[in-house]
Amino acid sequence: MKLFEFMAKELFSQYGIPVPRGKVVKSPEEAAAASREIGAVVVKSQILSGGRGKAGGIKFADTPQEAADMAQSILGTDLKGFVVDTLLVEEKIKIDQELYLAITIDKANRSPILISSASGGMDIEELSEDKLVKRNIDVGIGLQPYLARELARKLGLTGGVAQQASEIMVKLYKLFREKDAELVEINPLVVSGDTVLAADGKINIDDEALYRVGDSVPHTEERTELEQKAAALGISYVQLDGDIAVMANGAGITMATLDILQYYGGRPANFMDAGGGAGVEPTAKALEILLASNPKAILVNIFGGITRCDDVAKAFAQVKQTRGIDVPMVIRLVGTNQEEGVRILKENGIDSYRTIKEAVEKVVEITGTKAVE
Amino acid sequence: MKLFEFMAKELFSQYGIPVPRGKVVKSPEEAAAASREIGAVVVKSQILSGGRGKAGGIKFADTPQEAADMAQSILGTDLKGFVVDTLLVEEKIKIDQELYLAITIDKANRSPILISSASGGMDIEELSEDKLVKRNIDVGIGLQPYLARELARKLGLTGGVAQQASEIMVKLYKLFREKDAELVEINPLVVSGDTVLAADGKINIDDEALYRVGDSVPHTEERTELEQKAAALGISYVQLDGDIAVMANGAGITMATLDILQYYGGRPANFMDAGGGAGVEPTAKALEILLASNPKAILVNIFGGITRCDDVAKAFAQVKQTRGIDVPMVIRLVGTNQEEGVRILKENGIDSYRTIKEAVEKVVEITGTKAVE
Amino acid sequence: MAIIIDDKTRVVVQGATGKQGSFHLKQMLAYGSNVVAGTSASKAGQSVEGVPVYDNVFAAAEAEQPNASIIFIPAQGAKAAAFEAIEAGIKTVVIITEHIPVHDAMEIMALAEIKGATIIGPNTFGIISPGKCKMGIMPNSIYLPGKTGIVARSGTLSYEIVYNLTAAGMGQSTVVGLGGDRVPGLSFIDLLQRFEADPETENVVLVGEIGGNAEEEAAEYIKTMRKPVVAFLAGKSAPPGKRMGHAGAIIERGKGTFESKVKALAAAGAKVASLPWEVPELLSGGSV
Amino acid sequence: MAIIIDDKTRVVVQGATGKQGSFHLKQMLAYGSNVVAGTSASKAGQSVEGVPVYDNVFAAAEAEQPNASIIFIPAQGAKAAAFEAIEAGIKTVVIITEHIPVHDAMEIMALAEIKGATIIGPNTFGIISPGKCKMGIMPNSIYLPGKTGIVARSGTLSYEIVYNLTAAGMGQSTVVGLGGDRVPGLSFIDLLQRFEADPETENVVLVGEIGGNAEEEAAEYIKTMRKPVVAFLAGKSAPPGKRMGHAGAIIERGKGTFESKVKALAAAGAKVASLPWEVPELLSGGSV
Repeated sequence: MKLFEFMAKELFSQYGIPVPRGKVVKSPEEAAAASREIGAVVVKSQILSGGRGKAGGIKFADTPQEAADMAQSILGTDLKGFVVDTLLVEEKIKIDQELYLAITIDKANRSPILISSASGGMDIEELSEDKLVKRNIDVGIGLQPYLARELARKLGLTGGVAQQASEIMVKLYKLFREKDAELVEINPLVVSGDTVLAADGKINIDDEALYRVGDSVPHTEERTELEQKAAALGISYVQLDGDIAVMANGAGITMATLDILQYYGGRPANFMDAGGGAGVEPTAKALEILLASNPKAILVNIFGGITRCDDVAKAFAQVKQTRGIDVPMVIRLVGTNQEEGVRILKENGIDSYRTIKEAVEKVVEITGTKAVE
Repeated sequence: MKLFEFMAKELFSQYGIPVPRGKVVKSPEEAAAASREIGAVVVKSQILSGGRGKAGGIKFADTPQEAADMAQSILGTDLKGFVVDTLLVEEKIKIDQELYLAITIDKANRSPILISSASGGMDIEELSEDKLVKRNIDVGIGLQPYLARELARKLGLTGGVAQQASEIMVKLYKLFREKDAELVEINPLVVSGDTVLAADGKINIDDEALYRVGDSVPHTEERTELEQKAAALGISYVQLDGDIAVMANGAGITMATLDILQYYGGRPANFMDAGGGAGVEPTAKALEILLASNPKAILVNIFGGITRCDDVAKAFAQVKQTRGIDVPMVIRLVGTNQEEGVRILKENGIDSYRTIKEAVEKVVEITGTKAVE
Repeated sequence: MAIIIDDKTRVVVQGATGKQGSFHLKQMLAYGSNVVAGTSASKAGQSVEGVPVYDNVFAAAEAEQPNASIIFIPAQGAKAAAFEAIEAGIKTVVIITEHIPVHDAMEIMALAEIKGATIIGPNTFGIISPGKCKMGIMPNSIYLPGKTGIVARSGTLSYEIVYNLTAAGMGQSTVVGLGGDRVPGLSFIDLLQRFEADPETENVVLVGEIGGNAEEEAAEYIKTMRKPVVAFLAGKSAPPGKRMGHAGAIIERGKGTFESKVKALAAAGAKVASLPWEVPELLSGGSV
Repeated sequence: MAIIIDDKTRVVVQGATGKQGSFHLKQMLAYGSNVVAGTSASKAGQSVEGVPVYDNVFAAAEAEQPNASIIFIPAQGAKAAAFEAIEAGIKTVVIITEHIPVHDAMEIMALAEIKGATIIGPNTFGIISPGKCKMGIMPNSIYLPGKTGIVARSGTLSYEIVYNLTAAGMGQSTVVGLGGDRVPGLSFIDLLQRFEADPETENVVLVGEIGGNAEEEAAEYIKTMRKPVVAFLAGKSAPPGKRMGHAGAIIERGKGTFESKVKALAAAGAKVASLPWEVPELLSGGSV
């Protein structure tokens, strides 16, 4: 779950990481009032995406009137696919140096990694490796102050600035660990005179950990309603622009099913990973989500492992009996309890195939798409 | 630093470990009042020593009048060298089983060790090994609930009692770690009906950690005034019953010096380890402590390492010049900056020796004790 | 031979009395795995399909000397379950559980490294050495003992590959699921090294997918391998994924796309299949 | 040879600019130790006796490749200093600091075990391989290169023994102080094993004292040793110490007294000296 910049900064403040003075506003009037209190400000659109500056979502204002005008010009606009309804109005700070500081998960090393640079700001990912200071953190030891001081030294910082930067690293690591974050990022971390502060911030919280940190962090939602409905069922669902609805169980097989369908000339209407081990009811509901999107046909590819073929078959039979299924369905069904599943489908007048090749060829034929071969 | 039983129980309560209802009282009247509130009680003397029960420091009372009588009979008495001025008046609990539970430091394994037994109560140290459940705790992992449940199972506990006992283990470990304890001990840990509670408790806090946990634990003092004065100087000092005052630097060499003195027929008046690296002022103060005990002679054995011989010599010269030294002093002085030290002593009319054998023979001769050889 | 598990493996099932645990315990027994114990905090003393259930892994270890554990404990308790297995001295731990918080996974991996334990998963279908031992949730029917080692990120996709191999009469030495989570216990390289060293394995199939740079790293090792490697990758048609801030971009450095992976693997000498059913032909030395 | 440190040891001094640190840095240099770096959070860039001072051990390690560290940091910062040395890859860490909380010591030892580092101390006089390297606070003048290994719990008492050995013309291979704290990094056995394996060491002196059961445990190992061991123990005349609750009694089980230790060591074949100056005679094969 991504947090808005203003939420990230609230968490930074909680952990003692300095941020500029600022106010969250939703109208030009509030923006003007904030500017009256703060002085010269920067007006920043709050969206769950980077690249706001280049897209015109960050503007400067020296007076309350200018702040209101800038707010007016941003609010309600579409930025990178998000409609702006919230702004952060912040004091304009003098920037002497822009640093970059992030902690995320290094999958290869299976541990947290701190990434920092003395050349922060825009286009950070274009930096060459020698401009970066990277260090894996041992979760058993944590990021100790001595290591943070060493990293600050490697960034070329000295004196009070080095001390503040190293303290911010330690606090950011604490936040990262305690809030189950996948990413905490400060870009830029600004040196302004003799103080160091977080001028922008990104935090992603691990969705799987929301059950334990959810009450202590603000919440955001960037999924569509249908995606949320699917997620509530434990299903990964992403809308695509084709006409053949696809369901499979497992991220890899779902991707491969889309690949094969496309290879044979079909156009998938969605990505739906019904997950492993879904029982009768969740599978029935997943099928209803597919039907709700009005596809030309439905392609189902189930290789039963933790998912049992008989459960899947029962779900399809149930939906057919209660709601009715008015589009062609092509089902590939093998694996755990396969015989029982095939029998149940047959009893309900649904044919099934043993290979994905047969199933894909069939669905492409039904929908009238020309096959490649 | 040892804590009184009532203090240990306050900490147990803070950590969610159940204890009997009780009141700390200092007079028969307060004891009667506590009994009126609680009912049948046990009146327990609060001293920094075990074995109170056998020594008559624990008595039962069914009525407030009895409680007052019992308090009267214990208060002011001398128990194991301590004058009783505080009592804990506690509800009398039904005892179905007495367990033993302690966590301390296993020097050999360099880690915490949990020791427990289903046969708690008196004479626990007489138990055979097969009656004990012992387990070293990995400080990196801590005492996890699953391990505590396994230990409860090994004690032969089942059901709710096993569950409560395992939770108490986890809480006791947390207390042990967070309060820098050297020992936390519950004996007995009582099974009373379907509940488990700590009927008695001992906690020793690491003196070296008082700087960081001192504010969060109650304080006690069991040293004499002279010992406290010495401790404030970083000096280990224990009064003995002989007439030759001894100072050395290092616990081992001090012990060995006493051994040798005794071997040659001398009787040490004290154990004084002046520590490593003491400078001029602390050494002078240590010497003044020795002089204050009015010995027949003073034996000093300094092998300079982190302690510098010149510092020691300066200290002795200073005391001789300012306060005067009216008893014979025999000094053995070798090691770091030895030549300078010997020179300073000589300038101040103090002879020094290069071997402990010579020094001990000399001091024994002076004090008129007959040597063994 | 085979890698990691074989007919000497003694399995303890953590969470043996739950719905998934008891179902798959039965399936593993049916496959012939030597399941010697189960654990359940509330149902110790019972048995599941004749397998005795103990309070915890310590008790099971004392009574039955298992040397491998498979975990069917829900996500909130999975870290403790893995710690328990490791602290009880189990050296191979298969974590089926999905939705484990990634910080828990990092802690599990850190402890496993300290204690010298091998973690398979989390969110894996498990591991199977056909004809010898199965620890996982894969269907029993599709495997055939043989000479091909398979390592996959995704479960069901590996079944698809195995299904095609078995249909072509090509058996498997060991099939391992790395697990679909962000921090798995083993990498492609860890498994490729074991397969390269295993006398019973003649060739290897790597089943990967887009995202991360594990396949690119594997390619570096494949360059040094004696045994042939065939790869299949999923995700060619997927829209670009969401990236994890600048930090993610810095770590991936442009790797992670379908094209990047195919290129790296092909350059390393691996044959890359376009469709799952092409894998047997490529393994046989043919082309498609 | 010699054990743990020798003429290839490159020493970094943590806390090199403090009173004790700078004094002993100078003494170590004077002895001929190869002190390559010092650390100081506030005085990096300076030098002490010509030895460059760095911000921390990481920086020192990068510039000077030390392989051993000696810590003169006050107790409140000593755990962090030891962690820093270990995390920076130093494999031999000598902790001179006394008054370190025992929980900190346990954490240091746990990390050292994980990372494969050897800790000498805390509260030790250090270690010296005469003529090769000294890392510690012992006086420079009393040691003589030779064939006797010495391991001691107490510093000054070891000087006494060494003084007598050197006076008798008997040199030392390595002299090690375990440290006087409750949780030392090494045990008598750890050192006896190293001395037994060291070709340069011909015999060993164990300098123990009352309390704990380390000497009794050492006796078990001495039974298996090829090289002769002479022991000296302090504390014969000491009043009985205060015991640490029942738990302490359970752990010690009656061990820890002077008599128990003498009995165990004598039974294991060690000669036990009654007075420090008897040690050379006993080492020479004589009796007293």
